[in-house]
Amino acid sequence: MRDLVLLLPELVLAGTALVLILTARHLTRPRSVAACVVVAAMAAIFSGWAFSPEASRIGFGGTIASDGYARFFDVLFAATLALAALLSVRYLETERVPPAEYYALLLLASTGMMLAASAADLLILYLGLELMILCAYVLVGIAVNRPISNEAALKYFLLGSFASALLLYGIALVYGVTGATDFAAISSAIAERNLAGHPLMLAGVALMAGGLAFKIAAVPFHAWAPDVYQGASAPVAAFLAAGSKAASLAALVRVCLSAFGPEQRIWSEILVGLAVLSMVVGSLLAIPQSNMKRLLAYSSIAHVGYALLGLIPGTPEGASATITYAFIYSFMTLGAFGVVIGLGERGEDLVAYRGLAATAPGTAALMFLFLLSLTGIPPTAGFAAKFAVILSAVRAGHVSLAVVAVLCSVVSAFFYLRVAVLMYMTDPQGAAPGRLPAAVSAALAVAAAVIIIGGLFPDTFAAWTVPPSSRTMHTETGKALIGGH
Amino acid sequence: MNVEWVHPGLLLIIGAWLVPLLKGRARRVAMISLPAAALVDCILMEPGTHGAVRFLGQELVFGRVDRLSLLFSYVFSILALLGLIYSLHVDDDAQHVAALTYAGAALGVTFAGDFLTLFLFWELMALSAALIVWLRRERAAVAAGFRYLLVHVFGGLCLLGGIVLYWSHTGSLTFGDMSRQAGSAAFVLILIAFLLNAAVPPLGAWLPDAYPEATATGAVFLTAFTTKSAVYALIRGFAGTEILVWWGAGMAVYGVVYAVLENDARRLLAYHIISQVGYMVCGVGIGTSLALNGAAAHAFAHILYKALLFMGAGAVLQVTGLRKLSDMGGLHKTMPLTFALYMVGAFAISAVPLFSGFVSKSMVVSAAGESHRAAIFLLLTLASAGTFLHTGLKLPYYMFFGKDRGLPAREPPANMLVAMGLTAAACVLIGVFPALLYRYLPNGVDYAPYTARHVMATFGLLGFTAFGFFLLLAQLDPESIVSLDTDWFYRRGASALLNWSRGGLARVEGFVAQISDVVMQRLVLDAAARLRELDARVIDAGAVGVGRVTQATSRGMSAAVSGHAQHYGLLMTAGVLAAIAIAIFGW
Amino acid sequence: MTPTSRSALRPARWLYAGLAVLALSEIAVPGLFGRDHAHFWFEDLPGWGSLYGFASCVAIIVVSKFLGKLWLTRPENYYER
Amino acid sequence: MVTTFPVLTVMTALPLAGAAVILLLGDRLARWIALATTLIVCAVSVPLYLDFDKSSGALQFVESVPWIRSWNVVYGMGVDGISLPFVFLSTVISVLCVGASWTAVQVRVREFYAALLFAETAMIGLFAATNLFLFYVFWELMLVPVFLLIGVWGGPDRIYASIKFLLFTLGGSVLMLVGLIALLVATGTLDFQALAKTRLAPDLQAWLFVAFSAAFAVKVPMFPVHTWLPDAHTEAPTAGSVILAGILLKMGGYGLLRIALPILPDAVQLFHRPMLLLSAIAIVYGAYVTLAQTDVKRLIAYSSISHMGFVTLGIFTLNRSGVEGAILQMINHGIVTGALFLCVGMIYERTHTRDIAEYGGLSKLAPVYSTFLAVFCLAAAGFPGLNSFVGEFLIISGAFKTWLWLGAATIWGVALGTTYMLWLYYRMVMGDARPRFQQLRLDLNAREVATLVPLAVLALVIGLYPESVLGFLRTSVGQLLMSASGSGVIAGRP
Repeated sequence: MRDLVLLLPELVLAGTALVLILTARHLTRPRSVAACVVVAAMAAIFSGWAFSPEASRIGFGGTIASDGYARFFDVLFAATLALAALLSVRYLETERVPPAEYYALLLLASTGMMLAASAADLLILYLGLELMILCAYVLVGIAVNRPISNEAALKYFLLGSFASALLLYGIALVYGVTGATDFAAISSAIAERNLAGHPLMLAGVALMAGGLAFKIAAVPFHAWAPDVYQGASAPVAAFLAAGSKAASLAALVRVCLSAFGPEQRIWSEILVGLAVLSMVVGSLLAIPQSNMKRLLAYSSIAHVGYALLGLIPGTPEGASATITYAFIYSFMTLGAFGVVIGLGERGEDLVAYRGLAATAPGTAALMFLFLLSLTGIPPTAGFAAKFAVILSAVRAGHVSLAVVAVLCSVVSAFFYLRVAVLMYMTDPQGAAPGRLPAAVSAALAVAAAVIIIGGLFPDTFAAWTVPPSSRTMHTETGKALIGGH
Repeated sequence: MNVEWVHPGLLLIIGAWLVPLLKGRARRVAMISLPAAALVDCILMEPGTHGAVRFLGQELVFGRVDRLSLLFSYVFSILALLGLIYSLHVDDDAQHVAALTYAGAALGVTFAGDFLTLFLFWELMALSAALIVWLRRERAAVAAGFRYLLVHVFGGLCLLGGIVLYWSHTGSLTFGDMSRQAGSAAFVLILIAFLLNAAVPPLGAWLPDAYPEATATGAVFLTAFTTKSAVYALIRGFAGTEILVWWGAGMAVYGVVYAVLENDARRLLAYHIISQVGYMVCGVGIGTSLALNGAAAHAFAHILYKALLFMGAGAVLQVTGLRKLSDMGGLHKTMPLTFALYMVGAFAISAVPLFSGFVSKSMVVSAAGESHRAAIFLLLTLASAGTFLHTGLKLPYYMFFGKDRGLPAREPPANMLVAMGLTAAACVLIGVFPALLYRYLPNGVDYAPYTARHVMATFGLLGFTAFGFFLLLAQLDPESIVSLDTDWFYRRGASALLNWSRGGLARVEGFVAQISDVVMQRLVLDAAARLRELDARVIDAGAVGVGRVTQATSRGMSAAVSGHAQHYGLLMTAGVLAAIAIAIFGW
Repeated sequence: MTPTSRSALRPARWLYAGLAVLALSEIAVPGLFGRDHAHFWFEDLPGWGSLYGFASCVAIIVVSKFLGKLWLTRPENYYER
Repeated sequence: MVTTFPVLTVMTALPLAGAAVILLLGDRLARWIALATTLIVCAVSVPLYLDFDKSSGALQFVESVPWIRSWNVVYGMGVDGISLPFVFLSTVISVLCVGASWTAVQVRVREFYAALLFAETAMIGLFAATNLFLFYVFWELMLVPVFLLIGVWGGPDRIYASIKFLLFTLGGSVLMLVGLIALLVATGTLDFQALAKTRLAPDLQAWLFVAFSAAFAVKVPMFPVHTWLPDAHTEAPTAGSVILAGILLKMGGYGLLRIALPILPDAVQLFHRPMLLLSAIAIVYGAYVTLAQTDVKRLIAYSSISHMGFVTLGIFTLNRSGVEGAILQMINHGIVTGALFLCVGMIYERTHTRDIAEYGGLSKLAPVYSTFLAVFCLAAAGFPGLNSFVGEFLIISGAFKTWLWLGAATIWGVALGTTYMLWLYYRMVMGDARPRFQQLRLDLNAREVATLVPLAVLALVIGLYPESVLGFLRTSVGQLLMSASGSGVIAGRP
């Protein structure tokens, strides 16, 4: 029973979702619904910090871990949820989407994310991710009368289920070899019965890596992202880009460190491949884009590459660098999408940004800030995050990776700043955009604040971004990693 | 620098800025009193070292006062005075400022005790001289001034390079006898710089190129300072450098030869500056105390009579606006005074006894004799015959006599005549009482110019030169031509260099820019385009085939299936396979 | 002065006379007032100055005119072209 | 010597505050606020020069606050003899930039002055930073305002120029980022002094040198990577060009002095010959290309390449006179080239042409202007008595001490330099006036004179009394060369 405390944030969100669904027909005004979703998110954060035990522990028969790691992601997802909720208001009003269902789906997806982040067992992990992605399918296609989003939803669904199948198959293999699904048992089993080299084991790791790589949209599992982001409505795209990516990264990190610690050499080799491909392909493909959402999609692909840099060495500080990156990135991309949403329909086309600095200086300045952060120019949080991951890569001796990363960031500078050029150095076209809706500007303000604070004082979040609790890592690798502190 | 010692050069340079501030009489008073004050300052100056300041950890000496520098400072300030009297009527402040700065810079060079100070005033001199040429404000003058400046910039850089080398070798900047460095790069560079300013051929073509382009009054200053300060520097640093003996003698003849061909009055005189400086350079080269005295004395005398000659030619230019001998003639009726005063100068330069040139030039010649250099002796004597031939006979003949063109001319303004009169007086005075000059010479003098043989030989020389002149008069009719000189190299060569750098290097530059563009953009952008192609074509095309098969099997769900999704699926499969491969084989 | 100025200045008798006097006196005078030492033997040649003066005058004119014709002189607008 | 009053931080922060105020208050007051801010910064900086202890080579006015514990980075400010002149230059240049833009900037005024002040913050911060992290932060920070200055208020081809500038410099500086991180990994600290004390493994030094000098070479700019500069200078507005020439280029040279020499001495020994060669090429090549220019601004831009060649050459001669000359020359170049760009901007405002061929005879129409131009052209040509002469003199003597042919190259460079400068002056000012300029009021007004006078005075003062700058340098340079000669404990490899 007292294990329930560990799930308090999840429960809060799920509960709110149920209430919304039950009272759906009465709730028609998006604003109010959004408001209560935000409240729920706050409550979730509060409960997460207030009631969970200080020491990290495992509950529900070793399936749910409640450690600083999980708590950190609870906060992140709650915040993502809140921001997404705020960003969605105008969209719901214009598109006439039933708000209750929409927000319920958002809530459930966030619940899934939290589950995935705090899972200490492959099955819970899978469940969490599935819950998240199922809601995501619907969210992408929720505008029933827009063919493009239906197409996107279907595409997402097909590929997503393929990926889930891969993940599941990987889990099955691992279970078959080790006879366990919870991380601690797996790692100890690998260590004691030294299964590290067992072919099926390796295949399992590879399959799971593939499955998770799809969810974080790493090349070559990326192809869905552009189409889906373009097809989905901007708020949903933002939610996916920030939340689902972060959640999958959280899962990936925990699996790699807790469960497959002994396999570190293998998965870091795979991750190197993914990282390099993602950075290069993502950056290069973003250049020719003329649609803002596609551009941000490719940039998200590239950023996954950077984030993975931290995980590759498999060290705790590397892991915390990665999750810091996930955290910062969520806010950067939410901010960028926020501006897109703020500009309304036309905001999706690059042309809309011509001369924006003249017509809407404030919006332009915010966008410029987000773009700089995405590029990684100090003193924005984007720089701090990038610095951390590259630092851990160099620590592990992957200097060449670091060089690739910074060169890619130069390439990315080109397409990010092309937007800046449009905004500041060209003459406006068409009518000036209206003022930003209050909800959107609130969201943007939060994102901007995080980016500036995180840039000026990178240590701010260091206290929270702890790697997954090393209690589960009682293998020699684990000890080695602890020694690494 | 200390208070009780006032640098006459700075006095002029700074005082020069009074001129534009004042008007009318006050301005004229200032123009006279400034150089007068400088002169008095020089006369009252007692030998020693003054005005030492520290700079770059080096001791800079602005006032190294000894007999040599005093002698030159006297004549420089005297000429500044005369020149300003001569140009009193000119109503162009800029010219006066430039002239005063120029004179001041020359004085600065004279008193410079170290190379940095020397270099400072050296460059200032070049600049103000160029300014004087420019201030005639005609296209030809501006161009000539620019050429003048470039040549002297080159000379200045040789000097700078020499100084830097000298500094880094000896660790000192003191400007003294260079013979210990003889043969080193520093020695050569500095010598080249000095010779360039002394207008030693082949480095001397700038002089006849630029001086005739200056204003009537400006030219007077130009004749005095640049070359003579170079002579001063040579005496100071390079006494007894053998090569200078021959170079000087050759120079003396060179000037004479070119003077034959010259048609422009002032250019002819300019070539005679080269010829006369040749005597001094030669004297420096011989290096005996008599020779050095001779060089110094000749410089002193030369400044005066050459100025006088240029004043005369300037006066003619002033009233007739003519510069070519072929256009002149018969002016002795309309400008008798000018003619008379000019002839004084002509006699002086041709070393007619009782004129200043005689007492100074013969010192150098006899120094050559005393050191038993027959060839030099003959060359110098020949040159002096040639000097008389042109400045004493040819030029006055065609200018004041010759074919009367009935030019509307009158005497020049009074101040010009006054200046010329004073200068002429000085020439005669020195000629009659050589002691006046001799007692200021750097080394003790016991030399008697007026020996019977010498006087008679000179008269014979000049007389029969005149004879030859009248015999060959037909040959000498001036023609409208220019004569090639080494200035060809930069007057023609400079444009070549510019064209070259405009053409060739621009292309190289463009190429480098291209490369960087390629790296910065082509590479990135094209690669991006390629990859987009790849993403669209290869994966598409590869998947289309498989897609067909799938379509055939699953028509039912075809509505839900978009080709792309399958392609993505294939891509993912490939990824997974790759991952498995890495896992298995990586182990 | 009339256009025939040159003829008026053409070496007339009195000029020849003057020159002769010059030459003679140059030979004579040093003899009369004691001889100051000469640097070179040729200085003791009778009428040395006059001879050398005439020689060098002719030499200069001929040589430089020859050089001029041969190489040095160019039409006046040479550099403007 | 530690002051209780954090003067450097205040100097760095003030412009930011000013920028914020400007953005709030809008266009009307913008330029006045900007002027006030820059002047106040100058005023605040005065004690820096008064209380500076020339006899000590240590950092002074040090401020140190823990900042990022996880990377062992502190927020450290402080100046020594090398950085102080640059701080001074930055403050002065900023004031003049405001003066130069007074009427020239008509659109988006407040953004312009905000960017200008933002840039000033970056400059001062960069030169006052005492650790590599902070240095890098300000280094990158500098990109943004300059990028905007060029791209928003620049000439017709401004977008191309700004992007080119950005990609070039970013491409260089990201390598520096990797090098920085490698340093952090290898030594565990980024503090300049601590780094100077530790001796790194030679091969690591070599790699780091490559990474860092990539960044610095682009900024200086050295020979093969200089092509961004002409475009940037030409397209930028006057103030932008002045900042580029006055400060931005100096950041590269300053970096070499701060990082390459003391921290990577072995690598410097290894690479200094190629660097000397590149510098010599830059000097001569740059001068030739300059000679071929027909656009005033482009001409001055290319001349900077040649002049900065002297700077890098001086630095890599690794002897006292060379390095002192290099630092002095950076200051001089900042003053003189800045002034030249101001002059060009002022005449361009009136004639709207940068084609030299269309100028001529300004001496009659604009005597005052011609006088100033003469002073600065002569200064740029290294005329004795003006500032550049001293710097060039020191550098040349340093070069002669290293290699004879190097000295020859420098002399040749000076010759060409004097030529193109005087030729420029000749073509613009001499000759007869162009008819189409007759009715224009070409000569300078009081504000412009007031903008130019300080620079002229500086040129004269430094030229006649170089101790005024060298006095600050001497001790620090001595220390620098000592550590560059290589001494310290071997630190662990990465």
